[in-house]
Amino acid sequence: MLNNIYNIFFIPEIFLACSSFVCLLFGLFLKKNAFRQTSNLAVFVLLLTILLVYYDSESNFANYKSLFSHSSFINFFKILALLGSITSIIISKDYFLGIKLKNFEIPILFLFSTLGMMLMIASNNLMSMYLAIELQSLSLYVAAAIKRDSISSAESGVKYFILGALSSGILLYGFSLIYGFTGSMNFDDISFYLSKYDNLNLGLIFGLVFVMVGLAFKVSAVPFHMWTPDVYEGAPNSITGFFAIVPKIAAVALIYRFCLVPFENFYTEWSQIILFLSIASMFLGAIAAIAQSNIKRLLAYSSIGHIGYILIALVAANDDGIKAASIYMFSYMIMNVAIFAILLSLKVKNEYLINISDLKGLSKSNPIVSLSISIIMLSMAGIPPFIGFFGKFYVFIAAIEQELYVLSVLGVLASVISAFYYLRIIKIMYFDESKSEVIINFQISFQSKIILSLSLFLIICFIFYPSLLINISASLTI
Amino acid sequence: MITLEHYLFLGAIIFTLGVLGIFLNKKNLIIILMSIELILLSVNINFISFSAYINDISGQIFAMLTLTVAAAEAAIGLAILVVFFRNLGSIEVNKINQLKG
Amino acid sequence: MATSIIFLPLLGFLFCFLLGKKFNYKVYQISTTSILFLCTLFSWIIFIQFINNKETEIIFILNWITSGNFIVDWSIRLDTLTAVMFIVVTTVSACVHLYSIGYMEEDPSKIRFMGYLSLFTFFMLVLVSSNNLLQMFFGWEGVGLASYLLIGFWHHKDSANKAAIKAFVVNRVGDFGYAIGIAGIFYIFGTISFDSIFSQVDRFSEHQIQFLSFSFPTLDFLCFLLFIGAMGKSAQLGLHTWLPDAMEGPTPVSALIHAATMVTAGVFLVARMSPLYEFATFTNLFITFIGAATAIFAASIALTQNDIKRVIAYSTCSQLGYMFFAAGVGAYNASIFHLTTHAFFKALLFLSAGSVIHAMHHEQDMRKMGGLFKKIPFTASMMWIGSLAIIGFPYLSGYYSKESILENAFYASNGIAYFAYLVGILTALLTAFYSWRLLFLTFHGENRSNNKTYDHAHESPLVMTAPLFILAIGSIFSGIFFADHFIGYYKKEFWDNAILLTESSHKYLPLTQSLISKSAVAVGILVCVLIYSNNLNRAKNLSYNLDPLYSLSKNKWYVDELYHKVFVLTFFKLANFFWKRGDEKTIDGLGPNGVSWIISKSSSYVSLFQSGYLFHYAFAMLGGLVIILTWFLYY
Amino acid sequence: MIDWPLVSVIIFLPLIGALIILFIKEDELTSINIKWAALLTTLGTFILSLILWLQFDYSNPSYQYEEKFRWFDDFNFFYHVGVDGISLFMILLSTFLTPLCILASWNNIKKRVKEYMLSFLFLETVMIGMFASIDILLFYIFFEAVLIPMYLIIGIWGGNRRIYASFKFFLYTLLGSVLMLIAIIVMYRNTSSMSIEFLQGNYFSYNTQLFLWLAFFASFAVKIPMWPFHTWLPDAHVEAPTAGSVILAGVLLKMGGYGFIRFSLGMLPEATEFFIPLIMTLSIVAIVYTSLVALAQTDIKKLIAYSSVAHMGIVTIGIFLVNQQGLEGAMMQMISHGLVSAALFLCVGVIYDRMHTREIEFYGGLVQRMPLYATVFMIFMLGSVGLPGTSGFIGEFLVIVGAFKFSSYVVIGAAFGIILSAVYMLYLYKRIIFGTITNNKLADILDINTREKIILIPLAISVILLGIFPNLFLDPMRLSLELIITNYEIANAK
Amino acid sequence: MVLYSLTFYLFSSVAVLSALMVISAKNPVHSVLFLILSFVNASGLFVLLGAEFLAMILVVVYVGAVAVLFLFVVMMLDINFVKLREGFLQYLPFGALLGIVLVIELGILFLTDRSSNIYNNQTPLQPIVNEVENTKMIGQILYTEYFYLFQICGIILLVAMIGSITLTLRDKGGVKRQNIDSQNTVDASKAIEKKKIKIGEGI
Repeated sequence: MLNNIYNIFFIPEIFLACSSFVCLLFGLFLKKNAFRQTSNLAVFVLLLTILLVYYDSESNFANYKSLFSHSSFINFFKILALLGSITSIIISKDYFLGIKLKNFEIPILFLFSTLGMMLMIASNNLMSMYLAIELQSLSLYVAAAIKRDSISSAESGVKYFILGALSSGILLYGFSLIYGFTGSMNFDDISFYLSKYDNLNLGLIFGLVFVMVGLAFKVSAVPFHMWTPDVYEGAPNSITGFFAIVPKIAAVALIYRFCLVPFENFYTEWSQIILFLSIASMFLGAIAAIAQSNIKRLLAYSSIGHIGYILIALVAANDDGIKAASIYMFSYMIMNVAIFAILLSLKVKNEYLINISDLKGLSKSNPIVSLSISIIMLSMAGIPPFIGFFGKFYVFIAAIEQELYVLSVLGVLASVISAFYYLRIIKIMYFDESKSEVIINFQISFQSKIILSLSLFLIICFIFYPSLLINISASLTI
Repeated sequence: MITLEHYLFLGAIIFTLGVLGIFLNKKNLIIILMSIELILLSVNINFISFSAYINDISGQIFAMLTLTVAAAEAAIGLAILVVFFRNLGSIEVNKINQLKG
Repeated sequence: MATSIIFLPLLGFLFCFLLGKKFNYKVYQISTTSILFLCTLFSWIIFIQFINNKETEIIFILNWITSGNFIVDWSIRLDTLTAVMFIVVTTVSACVHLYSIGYMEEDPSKIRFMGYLSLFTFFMLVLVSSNNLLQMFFGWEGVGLASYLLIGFWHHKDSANKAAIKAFVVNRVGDFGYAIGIAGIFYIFGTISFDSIFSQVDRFSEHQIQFLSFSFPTLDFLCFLLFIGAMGKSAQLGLHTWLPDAMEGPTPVSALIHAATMVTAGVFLVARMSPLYEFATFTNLFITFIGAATAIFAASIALTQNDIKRVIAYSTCSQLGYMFFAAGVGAYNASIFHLTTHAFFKALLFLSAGSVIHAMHHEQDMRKMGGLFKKIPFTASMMWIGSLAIIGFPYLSGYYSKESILENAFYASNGIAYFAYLVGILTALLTAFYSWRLLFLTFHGENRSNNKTYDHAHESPLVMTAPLFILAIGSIFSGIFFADHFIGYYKKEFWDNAILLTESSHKYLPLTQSLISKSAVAVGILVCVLIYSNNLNRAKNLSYNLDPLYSLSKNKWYVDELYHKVFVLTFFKLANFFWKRGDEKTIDGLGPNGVSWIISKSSSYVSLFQSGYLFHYAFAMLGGLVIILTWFLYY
Repeated sequence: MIDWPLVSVIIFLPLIGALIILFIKEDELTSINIKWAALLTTLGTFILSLILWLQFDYSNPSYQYEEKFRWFDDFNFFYHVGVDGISLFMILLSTFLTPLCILASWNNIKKRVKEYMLSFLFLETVMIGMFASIDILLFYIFFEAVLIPMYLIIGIWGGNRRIYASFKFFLYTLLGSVLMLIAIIVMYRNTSSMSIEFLQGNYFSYNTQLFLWLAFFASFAVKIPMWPFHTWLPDAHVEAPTAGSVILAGVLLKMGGYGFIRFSLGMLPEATEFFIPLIMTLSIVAIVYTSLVALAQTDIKKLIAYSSVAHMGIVTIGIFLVNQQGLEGAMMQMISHGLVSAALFLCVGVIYDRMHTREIEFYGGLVQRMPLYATVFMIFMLGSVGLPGTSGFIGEFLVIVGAFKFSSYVVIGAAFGIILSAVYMLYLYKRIIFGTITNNKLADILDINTREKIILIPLAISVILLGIFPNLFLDPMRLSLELIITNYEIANAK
Repeated sequence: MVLYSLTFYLFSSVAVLSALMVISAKNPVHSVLFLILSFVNASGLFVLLGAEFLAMILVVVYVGAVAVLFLFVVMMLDINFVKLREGFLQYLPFGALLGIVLVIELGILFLTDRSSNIYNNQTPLQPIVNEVENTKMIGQILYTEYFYLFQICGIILLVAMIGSITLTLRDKGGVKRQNIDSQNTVDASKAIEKKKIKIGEGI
């Protein structure tokens, strides 16, 4: 492609940024149905962005490349994040309308946050990384607190914000150390600088630790996970859905890239941290979820657990690991989309469903829904033949390729523990006899229905034609 | 003779104070926000001293960006705080525990 | 013909079993009985062929199991031993079938009963005609099953069910040995069909086998294992407890299974494996000892029992002891001979007893009988014939066989044989005593039953008396007719290779010994007459004066109680212990339940950790940071 | 040979049936259409699997009817199915028992018939698929997928403590099998192959073998189950509905034995050699211990469940004897146990349907009212006891014969089980069937009806058939087992 | 040199002390003021390091805008300050321990020999006098090399703005706003409507 000035708008991020402004103005000047229209436009914009990412050719405008990198891995995760964004906007639309939260700013915030995520995934420089993270987080902080008249929403906003700010402070401190001890901000330069040394000096190790802690917060790895359950619980369900689906994708991509690009040669150092985070996340995610009665908290812990597995693949740090991470993230996204599509449409006594025990009797009144939930749960638990199994499977392949036997064994043990609470949900739906006839409404818009059936289809039928995804993910380079 | 280490150590102390401010504070959310500012300040000190030491301007750029972001963060933080205050009528950190378990 | 002998009863059984309710019950009774008589006819034809020195014949039917070199066929081995057993089994069985028609007249499940009898006969025939150990085991367990079914035939009676289980389980204990024995034989010989085993015996006479970290002479060891099986089936001392209890079954069953046929399977086994046993020096001593001990032990109990069937049951036990010590000293032919004669007279005794019981409306206690001779003279005379046969009254069948056993014991080189001989004589004395006691109590003296029963006592119908008659003929004449072939002049030609014959020529007891043995019987009779001839007071006084001994005998030496305490109770206690303590407390408690308890506890603990307070969260984050930093600092 | 993909058809036919059922409208009262659809599908599957047997080439020790497609592009994972002598009868067992299960649930499943039938059809697919797969990952997928329908069957249609039991079942077996997953991946890493055939010829280093062996052991020992991993079994059996127990006992337990033969013996011979003493010890403990525990039970199903553990102890002994008699005995014992214990559970189901209790105390004297039932029950009881002439005998005896070569202690242990099995089974039979009816509620209990006859009589016939013509079953499996033994011996001779 | 050191120590000690006061002052207003003090001192340090532009921005933007915003909010929210002070000491031991450990560890990093390989020569840190002054240098690089970052900063600020407005702006229903467009396009005929009113009734 020629370096035509107009081509700059075909850079997905730039396109997205500009379109976000358009959306903002569009929403601002709409009188009626501002929320719905803006959402639709946002979806449209994001779809276009996906196309742009997909057909992306390398373009190098004005130092763009020194800040943002470009690779198949990045594109894959970008598309994943965009898909997640699109689906979560679609599935949450009705919910927002249902709870009368009709600020058109919400899709705009989602757009900006998605933009931040795309930048995060692509960032190739400490500065761009930091700014991208902040762009993403700030939008999310606002989103968490968006239900202004709800205490829990505000509380989740406060918690998310303060802990998030703390974490970015820590992250930033780490950046400063890395910058100071390597003298550069660019990943490639850092990598080049470090390639001269056999082992890291203490300053860099400290920097690495600080950065890792900051990133661990973003992916909500134990012990930096504590915001996750609270924020998931407090935020409106649809926002929680977005939280669960999208930011993790970007954060995971980022932590992968950060470990594997600048610190590629210092595997021993960061792998220790990741190992610790991974084990702690898997087990805490599995154990803590057992005591939950709120389904959003449960999903929060479940996502913490999932992060543990993804980090296993990072510890493996080989091509298989990257493949595993992309497959796992894909399955994770699909499963979360599916489960939130359902949760955002389920009403018990005219309240959106929150307590797990309210699922009681669902299998009688809505057999298809409960079947879907069961399938998603089994998939999350990693029971074949559903997609969740393959995510875990590839992770363990990667781990064993690296001879991480103990870690793998711990991983499967944790998966057994976590299977317990997934099963508990199935149990509540199917095994528990509901005493009184509780009316559970399942109202779902046509679009969400399509999303839901598509994701269920992927969960179930992945096994029949896995090569599509697997070939893509196998070809990813970081 | 003042060397880089002095600045860095200063940064470290302010960083620690900021961090302490976050979790020693039981009552006032605003102090926490200010602690965050302190953390960012310490980072800036680090950046600028490194920048001066290795004679590389990008550190200062980073510090500037950080400042910007810090401002944005402060704005959003305060907005959230206000929302919270409106709901609860208080900004006591102690009272923020509806969500737990 | 041999095939049809075996399978006809099975056909009879299947006819009853599958088409059980299609026809009138008489159809089944008649068909099964006539099938059995047909079998009997065939058996006698075959037997006569063997008397005329027919060659051993093996009829192959079907390959049963092939697993590696473990190859077992369904086949029939037709030799003298089989032929002898055929006549014993079919004759007694036919009689019992016929008898049952009358005896079970009032029972609602006649068809089932006939079916079981036929089934039993089938299994017994399979047992005796098998050409390998496993098929024999099939028959062996099959008769056990039939016995189980028939003992528990009156399944509404709890005691019957208990007895049935006891019989089966005790037999299983024996089979435990038998099964291991078969496995051992296969291990050593690489085959379990008789001819191939016997042809290799010589090679292993010095061979040693390792078992449970001990070294044993191979053949001794294997024979010992097989003998454990035989002990169980033939109710030898230690595993005898089931036999008396088995009398809970209907009397024809006792006659057929627990007197004439099944219980002798052990003897048959030893005889069948005689080429092997010949090399098992130690085991032979053991067999002799056990046989002798059982003989006297059972006889001692029979002295004091009051149940008419139990007396006969113990008597059976005791007679089986005779057979075993005969086998132990190597006189397999004598043993089989006694088996044959015993089958006749013991079946006769049982059926007569059944007839008595039938007459007395299912009263079995001899104390409530007496003076029945007048009422049922035919039965009583049959009983007399049987009793005389068993005590060895000259020229009746028992005389020949028992005498020959004693002779063999006397002349045997076996170290323990002399002991056995003495015991044999003593037992003969006791046998005489209890047999006569039975006769006195039942048929003579004054009537002790209530008058109504007594008045109604009547002679049994023809279907019951005819078998008695047939068996009585057997009891009287089988000795005279067969002695030459079994133990006498023609035995070499007769037995051919069916069993091992050790002694070269027949020897009679020295005159003094002969007199001693005969006088022992006489003494027994005399004592009995003294005690029981007039009334029972003398007996009562005597029992009072000899109390410890009397109680010991009356209570069967407390073996049942001992077993109950040592095995049954222990097992149940252990079972409960394993279940409650082991499974529920330990395995579940520490395993799945324990782990899930820990996890759920830690889950709530972790929830507690998630306090909701910001400063806690921040503290945790910082803590994590500092821990990681510290780790790297000191790493 | 047949040139259409017979095995795949057999595997997926039930699934297709399930899809059809999915679209049959559930009739509130009887759901008769659904039941018939399920029954016909399973019967069709059974008939097809009989073709499998009839066309089976006895002289070929390796897999037949092979189908192989590349599945995953990035690693050597194939859809690779086929049947050899070992899996043939496992498949037959599955296809044979499933229609019976459907029939057995004809009337007693009243709620959610549709889901029930779906579960069973799915279960059948998965079971067959597991036994037919030649690819180790495919095996694993099916192996784990079994948990799903079984979990539902126990949990939805089970007894009072069904939730405890279903969780215990699921998590316990999952715990075992995830370790197997690790082992599978390690194998793949070392060989770049997932073909069972290939892996059986491959020799891993000794230490690797030990670890792999332990991982597989964790999975199969739980599944089979071996002492002390057996405690899920009584719970699951007791709480499952009749048909669930039937499948559980009839087929699922065999998965463990099958796995031991295929993986432990076939792929890890040296480690197997090392661990044989452990297996033997556990098996003997299992036999004696669980037999005794069975004796103390007050619940009929629990008793049978414990007896299953004991019988499976014989199976493990047989397998790890690694000789012709032992292995064939173990296979026979598995088939026999599949029939006998399934039948026993069906028998329990018959009276449970009528009285809704499984307490032994409650019953007694059933023979007075249910003579036919008593007879059939008797046959199965004898099969369980291992009476010669029934299927149970062949397996047990072959194992004892095989064990004599190995160790006398094992022989004693195995044979001891034979005594004890007689004790507890007869004791059970006596308490339920014999005696007089003391419980008034039993006064007008009905004997088995035609449907129940249709279920039980084929089982009875096959139990006896197996006892009298075991070669019918031994012949096809012989060469396949020989192959495994040969490989094992070659490996250990090195 | 000495002066440099002295200035450094002055600025840094005040910065540290005021930072301490920020987190420990009883009155949030004092906290804000101390924060400002701290920032001002830090900006002094920046000057010492030769980063004049940043020093200025820090004072102008931070003190001028952010800190004042804080102050504004503190004042706006009517909070019982004394009560808010309670419980500070409760977790102090743990917190102090953690803080001390952190400082010590960072101290080890910065003050011991093993720490680095980039500054084994103890060169004094002084402003470097360049041909291009600091502000210009920043400007040169910021709008070229880091142009995108600059834009992202803008977006971040936009987001912050949107966020703050969304969260805090209360759109009270019923507030009438002037709509010039509609006023201008109003049709005279529609502006006035005649109605006949019956007697004794309202409209």
